[in-house]
Amino acid sequence: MKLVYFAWVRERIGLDFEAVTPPQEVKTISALADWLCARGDNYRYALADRSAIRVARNQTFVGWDEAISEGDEVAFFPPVTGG
Amino acid sequence: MKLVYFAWVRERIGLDFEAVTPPQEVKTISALADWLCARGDNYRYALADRSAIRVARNQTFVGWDEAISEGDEVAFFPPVTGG
Amino acid sequence: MTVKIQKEDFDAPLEVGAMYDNCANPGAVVTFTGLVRSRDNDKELIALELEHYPGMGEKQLEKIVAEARKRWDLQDCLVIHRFGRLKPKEQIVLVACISAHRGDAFAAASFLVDWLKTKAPFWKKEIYADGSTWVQERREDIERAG
Amino acid sequence: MTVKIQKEDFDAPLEVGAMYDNCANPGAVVTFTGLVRSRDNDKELIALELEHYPGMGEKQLEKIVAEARKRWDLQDCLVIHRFGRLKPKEQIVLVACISAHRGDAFAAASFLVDWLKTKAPFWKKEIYADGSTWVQERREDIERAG
Repeated sequence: MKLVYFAWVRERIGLDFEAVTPPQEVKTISALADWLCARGDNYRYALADRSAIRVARNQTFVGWDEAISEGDEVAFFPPVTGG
Repeated sequence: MKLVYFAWVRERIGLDFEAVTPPQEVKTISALADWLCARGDNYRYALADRSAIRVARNQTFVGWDEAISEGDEVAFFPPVTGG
Repeated sequence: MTVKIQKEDFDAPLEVGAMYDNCANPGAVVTFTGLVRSRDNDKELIALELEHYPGMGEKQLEKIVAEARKRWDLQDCLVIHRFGRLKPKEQIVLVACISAHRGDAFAAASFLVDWLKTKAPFWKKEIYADGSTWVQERREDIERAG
Repeated sequence: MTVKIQKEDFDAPLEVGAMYDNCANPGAVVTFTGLVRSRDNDKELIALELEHYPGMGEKQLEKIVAEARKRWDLQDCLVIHRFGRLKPKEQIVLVACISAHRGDAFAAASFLVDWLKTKAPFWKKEIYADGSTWVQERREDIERAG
């Protein structure tokens, strides 16, 4: 599974992207975020306030309870400010 | 007094503009139009349906009951269709 | 704030580019260009003849622009309206509004175009192969301009 | 219908001019150009850094454009969004809509800009002499985009 990070989420985690293999019980994006937070302070710092984070699965906006599967690209980022 | 005509009002009257000296009792644009209609068929043809005509006094939109005076420029034209 | 009534065509990018220098902190530029449509019904238009009221045209455009400046926060705005004989796809009118934020620029540009349709002393005549007709005012335009 | 995400600047008149050929009967052209504002508060901005999500950016822009085409009668439309480091007064975004009538062109352009602000995966960082800050979403933008 490919994880990608943008803006201050990227800066706080310290990575642009990474490949991870979460355990089978991690079935949603919410569970994935919990699993990441357990891996280190940088993830906790970045993902602590979930109301401030938006998520996308395979380049489409989704909710935190979206189911994920192997081979997905999951993105974490702040609310967009383009235009 | 200078009278100016535009679009089909101009075409029906057959003049772009003209100088007139209406009698003193012609005190409003409405009375001026009546006076013009008495002058010939072309004016009656042009000004018959007043709901289809707009008027301006000294280059400002006004109503039919607007008072007029010597030296005014009075314009008769159809509703505008610019833009 | 510029208002022009002219027979010649205009160069929209050049005109809009010239406005930038007047703007301290531009953030949003909205432009509207009105073109001669080749047909509104089954008949092919040969040309549009645009008649205007010289003098009153400029006055009305300036009034409209002053009203827009009162209602919205604009750094600059421009209205150019052509007259004379215009062929399909030729430019008739250009409205451009520059403001800090998009809301003001969109609202002002849209207002200016609506007002042009109902308050600017211009008249359009459509020329077809088999004759010509004066364009009639559209009820929709009157309601839109309020 | 064209969507571009690019680092390079764009030539708005050239881009809009190229759209005319796609239009059978154009009557109204509305463009929006978004520029980098030099200041929103008392501090002078040095630059804006625009980060984007490659791949998802294009997808979202295409979705937004498809939605606009469904809602309004458009003959062509264009969205260009830049990324990278941009200085004050530089162009960030161009939206252009061509339709027969002004109502469709204005509504669609305004809708596209509103949606860009809330649905396109771009993030702005403001660079000042004494540091930098990520721009926060504006509640107003979210409400506007509905």
